[in-house]
Amino acid sequence: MTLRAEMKLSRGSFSLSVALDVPEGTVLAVLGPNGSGKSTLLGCLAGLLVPDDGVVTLGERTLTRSPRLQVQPHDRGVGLLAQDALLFPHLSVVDNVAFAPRSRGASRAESRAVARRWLSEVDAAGLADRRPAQLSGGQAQRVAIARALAGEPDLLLLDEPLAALDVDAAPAIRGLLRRVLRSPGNRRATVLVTHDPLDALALADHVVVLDGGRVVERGATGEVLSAPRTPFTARIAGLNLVAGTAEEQGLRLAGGGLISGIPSPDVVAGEPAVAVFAPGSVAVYPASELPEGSPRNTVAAVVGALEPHGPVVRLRTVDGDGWAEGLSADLTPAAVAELALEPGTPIRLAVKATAVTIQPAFGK
Amino acid sequence: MTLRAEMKLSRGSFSLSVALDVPEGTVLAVLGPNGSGKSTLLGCLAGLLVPDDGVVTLGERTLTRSPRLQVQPHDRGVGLLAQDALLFPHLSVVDNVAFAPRSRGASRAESRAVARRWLSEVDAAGLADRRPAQLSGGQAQRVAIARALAGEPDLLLLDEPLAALDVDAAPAIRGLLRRVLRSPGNRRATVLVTHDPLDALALADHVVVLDGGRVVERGATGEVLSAPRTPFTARIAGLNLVAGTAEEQGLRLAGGGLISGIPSPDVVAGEPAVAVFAPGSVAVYPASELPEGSPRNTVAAVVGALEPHGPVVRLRTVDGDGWAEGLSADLTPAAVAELALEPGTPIRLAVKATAVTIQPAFGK
Amino acid sequence: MLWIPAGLALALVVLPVVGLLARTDYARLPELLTSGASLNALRLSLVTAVLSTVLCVLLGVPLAVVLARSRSRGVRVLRAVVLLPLVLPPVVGGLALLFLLGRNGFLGYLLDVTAGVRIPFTTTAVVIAQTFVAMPFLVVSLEGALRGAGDRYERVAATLGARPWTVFRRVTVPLLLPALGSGAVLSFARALGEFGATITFAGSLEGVTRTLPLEVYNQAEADVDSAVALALLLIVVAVVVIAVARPRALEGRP
Amino acid sequence: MLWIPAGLALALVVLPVVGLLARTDYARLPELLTSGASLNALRLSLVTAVLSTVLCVLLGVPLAVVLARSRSRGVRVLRAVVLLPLVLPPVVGGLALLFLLGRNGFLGYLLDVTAGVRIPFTTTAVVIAQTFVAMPFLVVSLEGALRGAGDRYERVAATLGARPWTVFRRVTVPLLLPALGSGAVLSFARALGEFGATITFAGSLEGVTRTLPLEVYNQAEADVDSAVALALLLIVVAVVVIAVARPRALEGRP
Amino acid sequence: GTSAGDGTTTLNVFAAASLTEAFGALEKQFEAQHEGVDVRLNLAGSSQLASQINEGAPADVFASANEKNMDKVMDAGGVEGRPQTFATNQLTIAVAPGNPKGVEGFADLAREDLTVVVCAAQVPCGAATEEVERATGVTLAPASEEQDVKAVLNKVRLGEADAGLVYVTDVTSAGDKVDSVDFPESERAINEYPIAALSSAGEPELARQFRDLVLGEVGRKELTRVGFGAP
Ligand SMILES: Nc1ncnc2c1ncn2[C@@H]1O[C@H](COP(=O)(O)OP(=O)(O)OP(=O)(O)O)[C@@H](O)[C@H]1O
Ligand SMILES: Nc1ncnc2c1ncn2[C@@H]1O[C@H](COP(=O)(O)OP(=O)(O)OP(=O)(O)O)[C@@H](O)[C@H]1O
Ligand SMILES: [Mg+2]
Ligand SMILES: [Mg+2]
Repeated sequence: MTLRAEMKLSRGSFSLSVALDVPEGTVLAVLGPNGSGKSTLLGCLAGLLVPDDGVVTLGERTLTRSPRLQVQPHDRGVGLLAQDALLFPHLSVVDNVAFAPRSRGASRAESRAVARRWLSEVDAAGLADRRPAQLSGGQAQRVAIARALAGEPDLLLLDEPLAALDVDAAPAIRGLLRRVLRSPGNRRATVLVTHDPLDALALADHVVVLDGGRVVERGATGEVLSAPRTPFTARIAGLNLVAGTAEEQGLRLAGGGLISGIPSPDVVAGEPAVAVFAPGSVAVYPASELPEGSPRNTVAAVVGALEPHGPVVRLRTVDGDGWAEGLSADLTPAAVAELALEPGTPIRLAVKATAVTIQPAFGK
Repeated sequence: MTLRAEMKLSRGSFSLSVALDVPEGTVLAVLGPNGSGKSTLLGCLAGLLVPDDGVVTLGERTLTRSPRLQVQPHDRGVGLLAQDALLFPHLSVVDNVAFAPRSRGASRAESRAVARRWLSEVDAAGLADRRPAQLSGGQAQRVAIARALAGEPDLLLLDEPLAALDVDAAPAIRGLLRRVLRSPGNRRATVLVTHDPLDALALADHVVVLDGGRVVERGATGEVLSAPRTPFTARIAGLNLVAGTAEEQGLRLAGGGLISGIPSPDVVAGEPAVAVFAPGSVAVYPASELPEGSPRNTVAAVVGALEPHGPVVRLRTVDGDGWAEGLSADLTPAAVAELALEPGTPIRLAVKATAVTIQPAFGK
Repeated sequence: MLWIPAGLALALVVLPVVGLLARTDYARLPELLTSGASLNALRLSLVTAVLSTVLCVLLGVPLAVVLARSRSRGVRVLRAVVLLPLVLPPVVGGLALLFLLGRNGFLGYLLDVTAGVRIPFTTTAVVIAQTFVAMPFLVVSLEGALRGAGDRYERVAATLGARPWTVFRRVTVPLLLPALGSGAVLSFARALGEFGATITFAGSLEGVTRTLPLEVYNQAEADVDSAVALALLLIVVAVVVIAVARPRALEGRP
Repeated sequence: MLWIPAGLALALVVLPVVGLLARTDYARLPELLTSGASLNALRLSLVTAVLSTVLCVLLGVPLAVVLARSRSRGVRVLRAVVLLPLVLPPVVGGLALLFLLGRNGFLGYLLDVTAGVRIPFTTTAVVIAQTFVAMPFLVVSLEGALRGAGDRYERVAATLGARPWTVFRRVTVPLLLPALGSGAVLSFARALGEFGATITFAGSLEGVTRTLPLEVYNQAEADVDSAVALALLLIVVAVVVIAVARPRALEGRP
Repeated sequence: GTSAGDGTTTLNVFAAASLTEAFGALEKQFEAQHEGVDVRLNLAGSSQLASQINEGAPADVFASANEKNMDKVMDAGGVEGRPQTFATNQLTIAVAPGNPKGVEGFADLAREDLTVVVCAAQVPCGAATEEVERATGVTLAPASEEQDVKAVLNKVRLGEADAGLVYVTDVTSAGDKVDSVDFPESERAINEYPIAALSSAGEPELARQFRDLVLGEVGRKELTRVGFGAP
């Protein structure tokens, strides 16, 4: 179901004014600093907040058309994972998760079965019979995720789903979300609020960046994260992304080259994928040098632009051998001086394979 | 005030059994996976949970000596930042923060003044007159931090203080905590629960790692994070740390050498500091090659050990020019094969300055 | 600090009862307990009080929820209206019921003519009178608790697709249990002790409408001591019913 | 769905009152309102009901907190004890007070001998009788709300160094305001409508102990219609006091 | 009775609720005759008043609606001298105005088509009713046995009952809202109202004077006016 929303809302001195589109089967990531209106946006979509003005449609249905029409939350087919877990304190964990299927008419046994399936997906099967008061923070968060997913909503709203999770749980849940949100038959629209660009990269087709209640940047995930146009996005993202096809040890480029890297667990060889690496991990050499060391990825390029970027200088490349086009590399000013870099200088880039991750890409 | 605790507690099927020491003026970081007992530990120290058995002393005072003595929470001089912000919904933000000073006897005006100071420290001065219900998740978290600090407790307990904060707020609050916890006159003991090794590195003198309610690893922060002995710690940490003295552009080593790096904002030139970089950012070259490129830090070393580590091989060095001793470098198996590396092979390491951060070190 | 006023409050409540116990003529208790009139009254009291408590809960809980959760202006007025039976002197309350359901009353006339049903002087009338006076206690106490608790869990339930009735049944009521327990106890106690409205609306006939408080009054006319003894019976019954039969669930989470 | 039982409940409460209004002899109201006896009774009722509500709040809130937060076994019994005045027929309650505080009562004798104070048949006695019957309403309704709300904020306050008294004053009570409002309304209403215990313990002396319900009773001896009219006065006063004077704060957060 | 600081003396008269109207008038007359005396009427059920007096209430005069409650006070030693009867009351049948159901006499009350209410046996009017039943051999099947006579009257007034056994005084005070059907057998159960000054009286002299006013010519006139019979 395609989500289309255009709305305005004032809360005290804060005002939200956004328009967005989430095509059927895709995920929109919402980034933005604290207090920029991300949760408020989700509240409006869920029907918990009533926009002062605006139209929200999901598929063929109009959910909100201010001021006359406001479909109630329970009638919207949404699932909201709010920023607080807010598990029902009087229900056991399994009944918390079974709540949505049960509300949608499943029998008690059916919905419990569904709930147990989701609980084992989030690795919380062992907690099924506990009360929420007996869970740790991260355990409660996992149960809340299961609860939001178990309803199989048409519109899924996730507010920082990976907060409070440990280093092992976070990638596991990210993988689960990827499986769920990107499964072939999936027709739902998803809006995902996150502070972590890796989540956006792993899960979202598109990104919008909010600031002060307004959209300051939007576009396909890769584009926004690799070429941020606002300082905020640049601080959280600014990654190098190179598209190609996944292979055992890295990424096969359209032109035939290979970028070595560490594949993330859910990459499938032969599928479209993307190599991700930070500008700070790109080493620059004079074009003549050909160091033969551990960095598996070396490529010739030409300096495009050099811009100061906090304490470092960010170099952007222009053309080069296939994948060197438009990459960023962070260097210290001393290195720039020593290598006598300036726009037009031919250079060679080196990136260690262990600094590159290969993520599945969303072909569109 | 030195904290000494040794306690056992059972909660359902979970049981906690820890012993720890936090000397006056120092910070202990507690790491561990979800459900490992970190919050339970803080609850026992705060007096909210009663250990089945154990002794807790703070300075000269005994806080708990099971089963007879159990000092009430309000009498312990603790300040607890719990995992949920739990701001008092009926008080304005400034009165929430003023709550602890007011409870300790300050006048209304005094405690409000204290509260406003702390609010501006966490960059929430503009929110002073709001109700908690009018805050975003990150704003509430910042206010909760201010509230916990404003009481100037003898024992400060922080449960994931940087959760829910955006990329700009997190380092700012981390800096604030560093200023507060590491100020020269500070005599309090602090226990900090976190999932982020950078927090531990930036703030803590010592680290304990919990798993299943038991301490599985403990020691000085640098040692634990650079040479983790458990898989969990290795997954979250496994950093290279080199100690020295901070300089404008990097770290001056005792032997005279310089490691270039990006100083974190609160490093003071001339003070003890530490250079931090991930094994994945260390490039390895044959000892003979001397590539002259952007990587500012190159050093000769000898391969010590090579161990598979998930998809990569972790190389550990033995001796070398000063700082190359005991570093880790992650390489792909292909690179290891190509460079014909084996224990004893002389090599040269290169680390880009932009992949190195210089953090203040805690001299003890 | 809290113990001082709490102790005073407790003393105010307990000491008079202790005084009563001290003055009771215990020799008379067995005789009273075995008299047919007392037992009839006791049975009738229990049955009607339980029935009206059930009615109060069934009708009052939804009303409390509607009052607490609605945001419209009119609700403020409704809330005051619900309080009316509280301040009505019970006898006047009984009159009001007669005006409505009596033979000449608006609804009573209708019922009599259409269905041949007459309510006054029946046990049904007792239940109605008790429900009328007891309902506000349930509604008002629940409403206070509902507002204090807020509606965050109800909102969560709505986003999970639960319609209002499901939310009410599976979230509102379970979370309200401790307050509901208190409210039910209040209305049970009020129904059990109800006197003025019952005698005015339902009359006083042994086995049909003469509940224990009415019997106590009757006894008091003849002999204060035996009335006191009978009142003690009422107290014992109430305490047993409330303290023992109150389901553990209503005690709230541990 | 909720509207059906809620509407029924409302009808049960409102219709009889409407019946009453329909049958009232309005011509008599002005005369009643200007009669000295009614005005005296009204004034006395308001003063005593407000005083006993204040007493209930001051003593009852701490008791409710102690009952709700304590984990000891004995509390279960105490909780049942607090309910006693609820089920005591008011007249017996009045007798109990008389047995305790009368000239021949245990405490009354002590007070008379040591301080020369005699309580029965004074306005003080009215306040005591009203407080005795109204207190349980406050305590029980608050206790339910307190358990429902849990003690998380109180625990947070303790970790911020607040001693129990501070926690009570600055956290427990403010969070309890909506329930406290309801509880206070309940006890005010109960005190305002109190009849049996007052007439037994304090007597019915014009200007001293004859409150409005007692005056209604007196009027009813002479003429039911004027009693009904007087009861309406009581209702109007109660609704005005409760709906208008109830501070906005007690309404709970918006 | 107590002497207040402003020179007025208070005389506390405890009187049965059924005397409200008559004693209200007598209070005014007494106050008019005695400068600086404030008569305060404590009006409640006779049994309540008796309990209060026995528990030490500051009463000067007690006027009871039956002898039993006066006896309770006397047994406790509260009465000064002997109580004296100052009024009598007897039963009558209250019916709706115009007597639509055609009630003719006591025996009619057993008719099946009538809803009849009476007083409970424990209260004076109920005791009187029982006595009449015994005397006439007629057994009533009342719909309700009310706690006091006003309740019986109200049931008839509101049309809830077709007939009720009440006192003559009640019908008098109800004016034209009910009619009464007298029956000769009521002579068998005459209710007597005793009055006494109390030994605990703070103003024994005034108490005696009030008692005498009730027993005297003035009292007789007021009591007759509201329907009481002579002793
Ligand atoms: N009820 C309210 N009344 C007034 N202002 C509010 C209210 N709720 C939220 N706000 C303000 O609206 C803004 C947006 O809040 P929102 O919760 O949407 O932020 P967010 O982007 O989710 O932030 P975070 O990352 O901290 O969760 C904030 O500045 C907040 O202070
Ligand atoms: N009241 C309780 N009864 C039983 N078990 C409990 C209770 N509270 C917590 N536990 C269990 O105790 C263990 C430790 O919980 P704790 O909250 O201390 O974990 P944590 O280390 O803080 O985890 P997280 O990182 O998720 O916050 C968990 O397994 C949890 O399920
Ligand atoms: Mg948010
Ligand atoms: Mg925790």
